[in-house]
Amino acid sequence: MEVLNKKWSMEKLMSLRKEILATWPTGSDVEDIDAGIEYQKSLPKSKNFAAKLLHAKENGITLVQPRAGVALVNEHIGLLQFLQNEGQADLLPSTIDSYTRQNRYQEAEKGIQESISSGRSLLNGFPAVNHGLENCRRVVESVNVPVQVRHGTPDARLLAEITLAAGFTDYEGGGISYNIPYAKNVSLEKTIYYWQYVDRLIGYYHENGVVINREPFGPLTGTLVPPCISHTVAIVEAILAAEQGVHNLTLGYGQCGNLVQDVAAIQTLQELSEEYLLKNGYENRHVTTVFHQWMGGFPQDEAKAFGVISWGAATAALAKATKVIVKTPHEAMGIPTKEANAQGLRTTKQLVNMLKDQTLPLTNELAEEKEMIKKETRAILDTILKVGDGDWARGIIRAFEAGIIDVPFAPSRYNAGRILPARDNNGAIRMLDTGDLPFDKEIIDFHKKKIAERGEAEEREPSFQMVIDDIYAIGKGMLVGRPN
Amino acid sequence: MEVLNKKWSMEKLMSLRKEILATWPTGSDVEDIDAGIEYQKSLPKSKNFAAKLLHAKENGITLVQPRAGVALVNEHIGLLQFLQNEGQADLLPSTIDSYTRQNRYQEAEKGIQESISSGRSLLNGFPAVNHGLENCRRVVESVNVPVQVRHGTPDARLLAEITLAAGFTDYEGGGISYNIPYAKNVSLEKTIYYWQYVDRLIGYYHENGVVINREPFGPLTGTLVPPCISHTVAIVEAILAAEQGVHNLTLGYGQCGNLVQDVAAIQTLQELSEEYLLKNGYENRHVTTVFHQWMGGFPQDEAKAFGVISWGAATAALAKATKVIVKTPHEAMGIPTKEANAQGLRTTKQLVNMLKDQTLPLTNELAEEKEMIKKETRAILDTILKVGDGDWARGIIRAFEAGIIDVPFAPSRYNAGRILPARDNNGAIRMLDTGDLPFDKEIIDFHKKKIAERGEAEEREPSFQMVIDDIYAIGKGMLVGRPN
Amino acid sequence: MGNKTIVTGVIGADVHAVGNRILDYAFSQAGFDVVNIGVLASQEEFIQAAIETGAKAILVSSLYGHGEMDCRGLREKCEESGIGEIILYAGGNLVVGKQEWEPVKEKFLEMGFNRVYPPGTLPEEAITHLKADLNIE
Amino acid sequence: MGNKTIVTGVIGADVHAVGNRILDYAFSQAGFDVVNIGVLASQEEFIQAAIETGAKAILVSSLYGHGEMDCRGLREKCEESGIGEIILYAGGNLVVGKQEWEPVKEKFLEMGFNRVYPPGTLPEEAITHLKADLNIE
Repeated sequence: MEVLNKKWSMEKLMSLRKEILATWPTGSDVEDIDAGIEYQKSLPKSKNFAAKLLHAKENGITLVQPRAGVALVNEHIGLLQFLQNEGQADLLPSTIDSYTRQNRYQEAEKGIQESISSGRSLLNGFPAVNHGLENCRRVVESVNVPVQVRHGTPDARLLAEITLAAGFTDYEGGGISYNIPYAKNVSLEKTIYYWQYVDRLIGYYHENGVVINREPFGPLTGTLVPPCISHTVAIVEAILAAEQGVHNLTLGYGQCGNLVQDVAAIQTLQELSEEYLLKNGYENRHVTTVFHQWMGGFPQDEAKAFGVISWGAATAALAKATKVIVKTPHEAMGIPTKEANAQGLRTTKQLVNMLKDQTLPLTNELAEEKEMIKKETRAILDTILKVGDGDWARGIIRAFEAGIIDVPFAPSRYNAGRILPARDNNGAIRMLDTGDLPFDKEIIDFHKKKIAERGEAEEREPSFQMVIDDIYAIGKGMLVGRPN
Repeated sequence: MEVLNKKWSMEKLMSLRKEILATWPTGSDVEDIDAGIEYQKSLPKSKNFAAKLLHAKENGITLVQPRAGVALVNEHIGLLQFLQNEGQADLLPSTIDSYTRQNRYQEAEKGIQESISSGRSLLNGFPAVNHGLENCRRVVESVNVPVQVRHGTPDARLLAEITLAAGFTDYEGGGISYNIPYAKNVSLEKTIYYWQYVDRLIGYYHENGVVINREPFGPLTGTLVPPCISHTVAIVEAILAAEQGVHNLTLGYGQCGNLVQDVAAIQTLQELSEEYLLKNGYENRHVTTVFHQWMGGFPQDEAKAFGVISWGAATAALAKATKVIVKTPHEAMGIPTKEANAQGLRTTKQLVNMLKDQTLPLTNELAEEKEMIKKETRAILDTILKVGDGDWARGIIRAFEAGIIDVPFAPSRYNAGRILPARDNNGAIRMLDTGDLPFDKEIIDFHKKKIAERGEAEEREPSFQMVIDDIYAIGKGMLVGRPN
Repeated sequence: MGNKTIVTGVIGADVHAVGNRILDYAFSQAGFDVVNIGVLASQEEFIQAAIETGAKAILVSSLYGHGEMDCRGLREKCEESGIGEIILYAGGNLVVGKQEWEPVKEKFLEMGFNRVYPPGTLPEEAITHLKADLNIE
Repeated sequence: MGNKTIVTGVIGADVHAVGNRILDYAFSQAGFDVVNIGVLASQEEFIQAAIETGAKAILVSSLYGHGEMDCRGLREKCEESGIGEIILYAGGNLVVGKQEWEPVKEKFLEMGFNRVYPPGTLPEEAITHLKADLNIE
C-alpha cells in the first residue's frame, strides 16, 4: 500500500470507521459520528483547547499543563480536579496507559480490575477506550478547563473516535512522532495511514464547526534530540494533518537546557511551520507552540528536581511558548503523586507569571542559532519533498529509510539510528556524527567545530562516552557531562 | 566629631580596643590581638573565604551560601554541618541574632537561657559575643568550609574582635549598609567610625599575613532598590574599607527580578568598583560579587517559593556572580528549618551547576542597561566626592543629608526617603520620583519614559499605589504589580 | 485626637521598615489618623505614643521572630499606664521558624492581644476588623 | 556462546529505549556478549533469546510502571522452558508512583528475581554484581 499526502474522501473514512469501531465493544457507542459533533457544540467555549491557546498566544501568556492519568474513572476525575484547583493548571490532560497505547485493551481491562481490587492504580494512565464514551464525557464535564488526550499510540483511531465524541478538544500524536519513539516494528506507511484517519476525522469535525486542536509530539525520544530533527517531524506532521483538514496545530519541542538554543528553537518552530504550511497551500492555519520541560533523566532529590523544573519554566516563559508541559519533583521516581504533580505546576506557574513581561533579547548568538536551525531544518525538509517526488507522505517514509531524517535513541527499526548527538561546550545540542542527514559542508563543519571545542576543553576525543556522560549529567546536577 | 576617610594609626585602634573589649565580659578573651592572628594562621587554606572566592572567580563558578544561625552553640554547629553535608553549601555563615546586632547582650543572654529551658531557639541567630572566643572557634573547627559573620550590626566592633580571633574569615556589613537599613537613630558619623575600627582591625590582620574578606551588605532594604543606589553604597564602603587596609572585598546586589537588569547590575558592580578603587589609589584589591536571591516578600506556598529561588539561582549563574546567597522554601514563614534551608541550597546548586557553561550574551538591551547604571552611579559617586570636598567619608555623610544618595524604605532618620522606586513594563526597577539624586535630564527622562510606558499599559497614573502593588506582587506570583 | 487615631510600629530590635510603611499608608487611606513610631520601638514607646495622642488602638508589627519575647507584658504595662482597655493587634512573623499558626495565635491572645495576624495578611483585613472593633462606619 | 552471554530488553508495552541502549553499551564495554532484544519485549521473547544463545542471565528493564504486572510469572516460565536456573535481574521504575523501595524489592525477589535495582542505578553496579554472580574475573 502506498500512502500519499492526499485528503481522504468522507466515503473512505466512513467505510473504514465500521471496522475500527468494532475492534472493542465500546466502539459501538460512537457509531453516530454527528452525535459527537453535537455533544462538542454543547460544551462552553471555555473548554475548547484551540480557543484558549489562541487567546494565550495573542496575549503573550504561557499556559501551564500537567501530564496525568490513572486507571479508574472517579480517581482520574479526582486527580484532574486536584490539578485544576490545587495545581492551577490552565489546561488538563488525560494521559493514556501503555496497554491502550499498544491497543492491548484486554490487558488494560486486567489492569482496571487489579486496580479496583488492590485499591491503587496499576496502570500508568487512563484507559479511555475501555471506559468508553459516557465515562469519558464524565471526565470532560467534571472540570472547567479544556482537556487533551496525551498518549503515544501508533494506531489511535478508536481512541480518537471515543475521546473526540466525548468532548476532548485536543489530540496529541502523529504518524511519525507516535511511531518512531513509541514502536519497534510498525511501519511508517501504517502509522501515517492510521493518523490520516484521525486527522480526517478532526477535519470532519472542523467542517461541521467544531475546532479540535492537534499536537504532534515534539520531544520524540526526549534525549539529546537536535532541534532540526524534532522541527522536521513536527512540520511534516503539521502538513499531513493540514491536508486532512486540521486547522489548529500546536507544535512541540523538548527543552535542551541551553537557553539560547531553546529560545531559538521555539521561535524557529513557529516561523518555519507557518512558512511551510503556507508554501504548501494550507491557508488559515493557526500554529501555537508547546515547550516540554526537561524530558531526560531527573535528579532523585526533590529540591534539585524543583531546580530543573524551574529552569524549564523560565525558558518557556522567555521563549514565549504558548504552553509548557510540566514535570514534577517525583520525576526520577516514575509516576508522581497528585500533590507532587500540583507542586510542579505551581512552581511553573510562579515562573511563567513572574517572567511574562520579559523576553530573551535578540543577540548575535540567538540570531546565529536561529539561522543554523533554519538552515538545517530546511535542508532536511526540502530533501524529504524531493525524495518523495513532491509528496510529503512518500517523502518522509523514504527519508526515514535513507537516514535523511534520523531520530536519536529511537526504538523503531524503521529509524536509521546513525546520527550521534552530544552537547557542545555551552550545553547546546550538536552532532558528533550527522549520519546521512542531507547537510552541506557549512552545517557539518559548524557541528564539527562545536564538538571539537568541547573536546579540547575536556582534553578528550569526542566519542559515545561523551554522549553517555551527557545523558547522565542532569542526574548529577550538570548539563554537560564532563569527565571527572 | 568629623569622620574622614583616612587610615587610622595602630595607636588609635589599640587605644580604643580596651574600651570596646570591656563592653561585655567575653571581650577579655581576645585582649591579645596577635593570638587571633596566630590562630587564623593555624587554619587550613580551605577555610579561607577570600581564597575560595578568588578561585571561584577565576574558574567562572558561582558558589552557594545559606543564611543560618540559632541560639545555642551545639545546635548552631549541627545546623552548619547539616547545611554543609546535606545542603552542599560551598560557604557557611553564622547569622547573628537581632539583640546582638543592637548590642543588647543582656537580652541575648535571656534568649539563650530561654532557648535552653524551652528546647527551641528563641533567638533568630547566633549570639556570638555572648558565647565568646572558644565557642566561636568550636564553630569554625566543626566544619570544612570557610565561615562568614552575617549580621546587621551598626556597632560591630566587639563582634568583629571575637569572631575574627575565632577564625571567621569574612565579615559582612559596613558603616552605611549596616546603618541606614538597620538603625533608626544612629548617625552615619558614628557608624562609619565604628566600621573604620573593624576595617582597620582587618587591615592589621592583612599586614600580618591573614586575609579576611569584607562584604558590604548589598541589598540594603531589599525592596525595589535601584542598582545605582546599592552600587553607590557598596563602592563607597569598599573605598572606606580599602583605606583602612582591607584588600579583599565582595560587593553585593539584591535580585530585582528582571534578567537583563540583574545581569547588568552584577557586571557593572564589578567594573565600576574596580574602576573607582584604582582611581582612588587603592591597588592590588580583589573584588568579587555576591548576588542575593529575591529579598522581598515570598509566596507562602513552598512550590512557588522554589520557583522564586530558582530564578535567583539561574540569574546568579547567568550573571556569573562569584557567590549567591540562598533563600529557602520557608521564607514567607520566617526562619526556616534546617531541612528547608538545605533544600534551597540544593535547588540553587542544581541550577548554578547546570548553567555554569552559559552566560547572558551581550545585547543592545544589556548594553543600554549597563550604560544607564554606570551613568547613574557615576553621577551619584562623583557628586558625593564633590560635596565631601574630596573626602569620601565626609561626602557620603553630607550626601545622605542632602538626599544625593537615598535608600528607599529605609528606617533611618538619616536617610532622606524622597525617591520612589517602581517597576517598568518589563519588571526592571526604575524611579517614579528621583528625589534629590544628582541626575541630569537624560537620566531623569529615561526613568520618566520607562514609568510612563507602564502607566499607559496599565491605564493608570503612576502613584504610590503602583509601588505597593509591586511590593505585594511576588507573593501573588507576579513581578510587576498590575491592577486587576 | 479623635476616634480614629491609632499607633503603629515595629517592636523590639526589629528593623523591617517596608511593611510598616505600607500599613501606615493603607490605614491612612482608610481614614485613620496613623501615629507611626517606626521600627526598633519599645513597649514604652508604643504606650507613650498612645497616651499622648489618645489613640484607640495599638498595632504591633514583628517580622524577625522575636515577637514572642518582645510582646510579653505589653497588656499589663498598658493597664499600669491607665490605658488597659486599648485595642491591641499584633501581626507578622511572630515566632522563630515555621510553626503551626493556631498555637501561636492562642499564645498572643492569652497575652492580651485582641487580634493576631499571620504572615502574608493584607492590610485590608486588619482595617475591616479595626473598623468593626471601633464601631466606625 | 560463552559464559558471558546475557539477554537485555525492555519488557511489556514499554518503549523507553535510551537506558536500554546505554546498558547494552556498558555491558559490552565490560566484556559481556549482549543480546539486546530491545523494547516492547514479551516474556516469551526474553526466554526464546536466552535459549537460542545459551545466555547465563536475563536483564529486564521496565521504566513505565507496569513492571509488576509484566514480570509476574517470568521465573515460572523459565522453569517450564528448561532454563529455571538462569540469573534474572530487574531494574527501573518498576511500579506506578513513588513507593517505598524495600517492599518493591521484596516483591520482585519473591517473584524469583536474583537482584532488583531502583531507578537511578548506574550500570557499573549491576556489572559488578553480575560478574560476581557468574564468577567472572
